[in-house]
Amino acid sequence: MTPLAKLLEAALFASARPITTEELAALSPDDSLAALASAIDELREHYDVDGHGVELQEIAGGWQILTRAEYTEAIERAQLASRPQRLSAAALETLAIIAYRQPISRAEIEEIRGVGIGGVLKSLHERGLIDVVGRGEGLGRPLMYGTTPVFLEHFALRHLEELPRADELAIALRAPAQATLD
Amino acid sequence: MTPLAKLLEAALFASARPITTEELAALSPDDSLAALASAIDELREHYDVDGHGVELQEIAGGWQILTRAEYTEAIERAQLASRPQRLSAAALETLAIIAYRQPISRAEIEEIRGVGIGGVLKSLHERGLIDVVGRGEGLGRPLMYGTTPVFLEHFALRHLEELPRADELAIALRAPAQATLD
Amino acid sequence: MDAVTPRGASGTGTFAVDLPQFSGPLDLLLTLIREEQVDIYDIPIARIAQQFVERIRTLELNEAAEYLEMAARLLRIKVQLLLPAGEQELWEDPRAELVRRLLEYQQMREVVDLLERRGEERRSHFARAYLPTQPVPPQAPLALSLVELLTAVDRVLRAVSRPDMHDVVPRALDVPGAIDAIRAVLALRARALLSDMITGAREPWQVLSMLLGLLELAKLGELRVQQLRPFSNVEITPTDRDAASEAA
Repeated sequence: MTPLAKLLEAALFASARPITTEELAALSPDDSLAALASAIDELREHYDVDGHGVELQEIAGGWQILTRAEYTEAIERAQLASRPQRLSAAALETLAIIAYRQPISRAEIEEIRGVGIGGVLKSLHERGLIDVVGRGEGLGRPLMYGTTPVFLEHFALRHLEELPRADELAIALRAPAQATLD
Repeated sequence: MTPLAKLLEAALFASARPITTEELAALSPDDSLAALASAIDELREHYDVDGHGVELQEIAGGWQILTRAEYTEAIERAQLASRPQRLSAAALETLAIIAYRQPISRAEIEEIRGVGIGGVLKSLHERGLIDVVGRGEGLGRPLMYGTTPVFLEHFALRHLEELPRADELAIALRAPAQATLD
Repeated sequence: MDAVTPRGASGTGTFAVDLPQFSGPLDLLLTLIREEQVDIYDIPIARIAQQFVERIRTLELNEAAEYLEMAARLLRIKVQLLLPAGEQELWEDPRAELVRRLLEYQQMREVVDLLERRGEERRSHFARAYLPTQPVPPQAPLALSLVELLTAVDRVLRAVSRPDMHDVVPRALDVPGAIDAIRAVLALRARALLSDMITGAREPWQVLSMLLGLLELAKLGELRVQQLRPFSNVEITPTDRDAASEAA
């Protein structure tokens, strides 16, 4: 491996979270972005071609080394690491709405889900999946919520645009006027 | 690499602590201890010979993958050299409330902001901008927060009274619940 | 087998815990529509409403206000559909709003499925767990100006100065201030409307202060308050002081 690829590997191994391309570039300011990109490619290919227990994934605007899925069961059985808990259905529904409508207020989310979401919002906030991104214009200037980089990490998304656009979903929402029955 | 070496790599990567040889054996009970020992050797040699940013070390009776010492300095330097960070809107609002209302408890800040602020408080504290300045009188004697000398330094202020509009804003920021109906 | 399908469990409340929980009234409604295999754009509302009510009773969801509210909504739509349509041109299907919400909810559920898949995929990979303790975590310098801090104060103040929808914020009433304002208006005009008096009042406490001020002045005999018809605007006329004392 080239020295730059080795440096990247060391830095990525030292972090539990994805490292952004900018942060990787700061590791070796003398190298060009093109050199960085090719070192990233080199490392990824090395893991894939050479056959490693880990792989390089592009997540949340950066890069992260993760174990390959085929070893997860054996590692968990040997109790060397355990998977994080799944999110509840309520948490996922709330996240889905926030991801697509951000910035969005609590009242608007409740309107779509048809239930109160105080507790869910609090726990999503505590887990760092969402954050207050501003205040709305309406009555009482409600807090507006948006997703965070941790959200992208949790679902291994490179960026929000990786989610299908609303009109690409199978059940594209019709404009309200068309939805009325005649 | 052999399948067993790949499995070991994944397990060592995912574990928070060094793994003993017995624990590694539990990963793949069908393999002999001899096979395990040779897989460990294989992994170590792969890292050394192939040139990697990490190495396999025997520590405290177990095995662990660690980044090579020669890269630690570059990694730390890169974190230092990263560009100036900005505070999030949530952090700014919290800092503003503390600056003008100190000493103030977490509950009081949350009441004013209408949202939990655990994470924000922690990051302001880590930044050295705020600190615990005492305990309040109320239920459970809550921790009271105030700004630090670092905060003053940052704005090149000699003392808190030099904050613009200090008296006016301190009064304006009283929690609404304290206004009473007569 | 019967115990896992909600239908088979109806009438046996003890099985409720074994049933799939619904994440809300829209979830339950959507499930019913799927089970009944009816068109979402043409919901047989009477049948679905009955199913809905039955189901919340079986599942012991009748504690949850959201489900009861939806049940009430369905019954109201059912009633609206039974009423003669009247002007055909102006008639809007009372189900339209419900259909819109269901579609919106269904679209969101599609995203949930996607997130669930992605989350499950991510859960099958482990990140690096061992993190060397760094002596002092070096931090990037902080970019923060005094202007930013003051702007943040502004944002907080704007937020707290208006009562939140969900909180009852006690506020001092300013009756003397309102009385002064009313006297000032009546000094210039022979007749005023309540709506004129409260146009400047942006918040409930200001309207309340104005009302109390009016009642107070009426009690003192300084003005007369009249409402000609129910719900019509309230007229305020100053009483001629001399006339008032003559009458007294």
